[in-house]
Amino acid sequence: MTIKADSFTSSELLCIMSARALKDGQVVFAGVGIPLLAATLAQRLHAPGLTILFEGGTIGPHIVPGELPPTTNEQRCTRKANMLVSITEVLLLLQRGYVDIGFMGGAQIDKFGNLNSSFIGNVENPSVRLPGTGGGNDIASLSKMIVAMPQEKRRFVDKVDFITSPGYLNGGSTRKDSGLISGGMYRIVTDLAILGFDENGRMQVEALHPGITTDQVKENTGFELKIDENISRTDPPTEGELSALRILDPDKVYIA
Amino acid sequence: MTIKADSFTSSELLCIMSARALKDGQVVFAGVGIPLLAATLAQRLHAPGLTILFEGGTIGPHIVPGELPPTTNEQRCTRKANMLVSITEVLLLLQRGYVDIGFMGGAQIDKFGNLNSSFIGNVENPSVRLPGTGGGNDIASLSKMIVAMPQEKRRFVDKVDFITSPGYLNGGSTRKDSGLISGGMYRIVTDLAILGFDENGRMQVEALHPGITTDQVKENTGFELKIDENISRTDPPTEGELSALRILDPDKVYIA
Amino acid sequence: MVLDYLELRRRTQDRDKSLREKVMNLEEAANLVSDGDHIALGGSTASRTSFALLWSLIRAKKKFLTFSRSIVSTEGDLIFASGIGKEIQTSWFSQGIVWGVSRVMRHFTENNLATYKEWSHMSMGLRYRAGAMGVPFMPMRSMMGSDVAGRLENLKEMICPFTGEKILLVPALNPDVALIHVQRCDSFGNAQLDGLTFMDIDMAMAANRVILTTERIISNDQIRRSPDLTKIPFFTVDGVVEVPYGCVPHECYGVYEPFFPHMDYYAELTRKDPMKGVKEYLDRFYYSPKNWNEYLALIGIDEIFGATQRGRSIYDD
Amino acid sequence: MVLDYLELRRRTQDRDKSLREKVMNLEEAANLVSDGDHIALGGSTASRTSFALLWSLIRAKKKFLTFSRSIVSTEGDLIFASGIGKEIQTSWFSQGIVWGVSRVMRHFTENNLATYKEWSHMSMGLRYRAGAMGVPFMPMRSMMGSDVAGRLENLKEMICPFTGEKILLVPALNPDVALIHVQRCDSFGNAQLDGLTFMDIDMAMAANRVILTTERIISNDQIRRSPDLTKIPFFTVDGVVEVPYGCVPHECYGVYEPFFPHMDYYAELTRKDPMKGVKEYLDRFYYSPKNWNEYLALIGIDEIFGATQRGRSIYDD
Repeated sequence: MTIKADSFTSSELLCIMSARALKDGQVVFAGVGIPLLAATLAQRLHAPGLTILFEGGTIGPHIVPGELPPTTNEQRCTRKANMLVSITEVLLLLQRGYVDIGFMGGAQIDKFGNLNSSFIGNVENPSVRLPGTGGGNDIASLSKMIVAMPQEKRRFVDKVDFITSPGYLNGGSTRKDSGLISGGMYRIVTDLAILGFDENGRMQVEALHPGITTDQVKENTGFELKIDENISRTDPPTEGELSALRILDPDKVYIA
Repeated sequence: MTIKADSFTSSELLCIMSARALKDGQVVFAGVGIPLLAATLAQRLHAPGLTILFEGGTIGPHIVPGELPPTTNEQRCTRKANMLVSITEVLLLLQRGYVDIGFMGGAQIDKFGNLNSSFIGNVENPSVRLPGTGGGNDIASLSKMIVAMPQEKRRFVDKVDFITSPGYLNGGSTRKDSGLISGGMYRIVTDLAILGFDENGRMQVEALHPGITTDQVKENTGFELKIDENISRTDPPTEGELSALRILDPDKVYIA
Repeated sequence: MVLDYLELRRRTQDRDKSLREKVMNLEEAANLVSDGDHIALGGSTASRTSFALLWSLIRAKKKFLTFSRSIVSTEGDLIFASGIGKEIQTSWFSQGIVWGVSRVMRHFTENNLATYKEWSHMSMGLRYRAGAMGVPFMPMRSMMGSDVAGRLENLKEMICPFTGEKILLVPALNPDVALIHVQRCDSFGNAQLDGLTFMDIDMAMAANRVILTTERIISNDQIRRSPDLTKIPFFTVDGVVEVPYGCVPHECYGVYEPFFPHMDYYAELTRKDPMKGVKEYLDRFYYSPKNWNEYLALIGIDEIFGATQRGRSIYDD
Repeated sequence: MVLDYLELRRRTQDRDKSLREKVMNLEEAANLVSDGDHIALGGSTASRTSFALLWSLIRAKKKFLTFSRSIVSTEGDLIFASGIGKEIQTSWFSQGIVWGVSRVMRHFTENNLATYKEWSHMSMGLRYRAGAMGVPFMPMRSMMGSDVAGRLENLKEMICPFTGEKILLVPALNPDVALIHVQRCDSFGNAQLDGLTFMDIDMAMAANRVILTTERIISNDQIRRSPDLTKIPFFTVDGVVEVPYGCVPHECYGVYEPFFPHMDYYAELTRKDPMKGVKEYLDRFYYSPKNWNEYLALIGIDEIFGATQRGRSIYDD
């Protein structure tokens, strides 16, 4: 049976919907937070053969429920791993082409899928200095990307204040022309919908989550968003997904 | 007491004379054969703190007497080593500048200290195809060099058939101009003399071994060699040096 | 600024690379650092941070230091707040995602009181690697087209002569000093590292001086019995300091996990009034303790036992 | 020839990188190699040569293979003499200095029957490394001005945009297949290597297919208990063959030393009439044995015990 949409948090919805986007046998480079949790969830559910990479240098671990690492650089990330390498080596796997999916969260995104996690406002005199790119820039430059983030007007803007992690830049061929000839944004998973990109690298809606209206999506987006009339809908989270997720994060470190 | 010059082989003389050229506390990159043996001898005598590097990836080993490795890529090279790294990493130590002395043997050398271990005769149609450079080219390109080899007319030629490991190329600034701005030939140790190089990178005699005449040196050199009138002389091998050497190579693998 | 090759060689040539004793205390180690040095910090975020040495640099009132690291956590707040450094080059800067954005980092950067130069994570690693290899740059394929690259003055693009592809060249980084904490090393500086090595190996090879803090000093005989476990060679090392719990409140792989309650306390302390909070923190934990053990005692035995129990558990699987 | 980046990515993308069983026998492993492939051989000179696989490639009568390796020993003679390959790229080629110059190598190269392309040792390593890193070249500072560089068509010089220094760029090498022998790996291909690793790690990361021969297959649980000992990750590996004594007559670090009497025998056999000698050797040791164990039996139990005793002794210190 499926359960009511008010019986899970939007973070739980984000985790479950993005976990579904991962396929068994893939190599996924997962950032800290929702991506780490969602990749681990996929591993517990439909993708037991999923190989997770963490920026700290971990290849193929099994995260222990209730012991979620606060960063991707701690020993908790390495539990039952197949191999540990240096940070540079694990990032080079992206460049060498061994990574099927790059998976990260986002603070601010624009219509071409560019991500900003560096500055809010003017760069020289910002209203907020954010932590920065970490591996985000490298992951987004070199791999097929899934981004999980809540959909809000202030986060989904026409143009980001600063391109920390490249999407399709100014659209069209601008990404390729800049030298980024591989990878690119594939899916943006939000608490409202699954978003994709058209041939010009412009964001569009692929599917709406249960009970979400097209208006809700538009209201929470800072730019015009293409939505097909008969847009498809995602299946609601199942009890199995929710219980598996809550076992992984009993302290609600990431799914609060 | 010192002993008669006929009581040791020319290989033993080569080992002892080149071992003396190594100083305690240095990092020496030693090739297989005489260099490996001479560096180990220096370690046993006046340079206990000598750090030996082998091309196979060994840092700071203690070779076991009577177990001399036939190449620098075997476990015998790693006995009591401080660290093992990849071949590429150990060669990169030369480029990074951690090596004080590069030390190798030679098949053919010319008046500018260029070494040939690739072709005898015409390159396209050689009379002999030799094994090649190994790390020789990298060592000679990047470090201050000591070469140990027997002095014979056919080995000491005006111009080598092929520059496998660069000395001063055509002399003067030609080495620097080619892009090799560091390192260079320092000493050539033979069974007759210790040779060095003048400011133009041309070979000259620094000292003669006991009982060797300037004519003997000239007769065994294929080009004109500067020899000072009152040239200094090396001290003959001591019993201590010879016995230490023979303990290291009882089967005469390298000192036959 | 890339060191010209002959200068890099000269600095390396001048070092005493002999196999020699290098054991010293924290104060002596701090004296190996000069005002104005570029210091690379080993570890990443809350792992294997050489906190004991940073602590002694802050107590020694060093000045005009530049720091670089893979990812910077609370140590960055303390570098800025203590005044020992005004520039940090890294890829990410805050205590950790679960604690939100560092208010102290924000105060210094948003008011232009200090500089946080942002590089992509891989580009930081490749800068150390180029330095470790003795080449002036490394080629790479990320960062192009982004504003991260646009804001850095010291990058070059080239067309690959082999493939005709656009390639980005990042400049070599040869730090004056690298501060690295390890689980074990001998008195000469041969170091064994367990678990995640981060960028420490390249950092050690690239730096012109290396200071190791270590949980334990083991014999050179033990090192020579398994030379394939040595990750940092003695001749790159200038100082060895035995400091158990030298990364507190951060993690040392297999020995102790991060001191989470203390990190929560720090985050809370600096949330409302960052500058007042961080000053209070420095006074209490950096300036008043007589020595490192007193610092540990202030953090408390409960936290030490808790973090240690969690730390060792990695080997229980 | 440097692979263009999109082609390199496509080949890697097409591979099955899932965690799966890959255990097979020598014949099946040989089928993973196609005529015309570029094959990189792990190990160096007389150490960790993947002889069992080479043996099966020769018995399978492969054709038009190109080989590359750090340093090539007798396996190079057998590659040329068996006719499976006509080009070898390496830095040094002969059985070993104590056995003199290989007469077989001389016969093939001096008569232009086969090609030995000579690269400096470091340049071979950096070519594999560039391939492993997914960049089209590596910068380096040696080889310039020498005839070794002069004879290679695929090198580029550049002026460093950071320092103005002359730098040599060597082209990336991404072999079609890498053949690597290890002491231990699991059935997925996670490999642990003891002692000297030579260029094997970069080779495995650079290659588009990797075939491991191993002294022992261990459980994945054992791998996961000490992941920091894994040197080659499973997703680079396409085949795992358990072959005890798979490097004979060469060395496998810590397990057996080179089979010196056999190597003396080979040198003597090929001294007077190289072609007659090497043909006799191939007939006797490569074409007549029913299987690898029969090959080992031909070499003899005395040699096996002797080499094993010497091999293990490394751990007696």
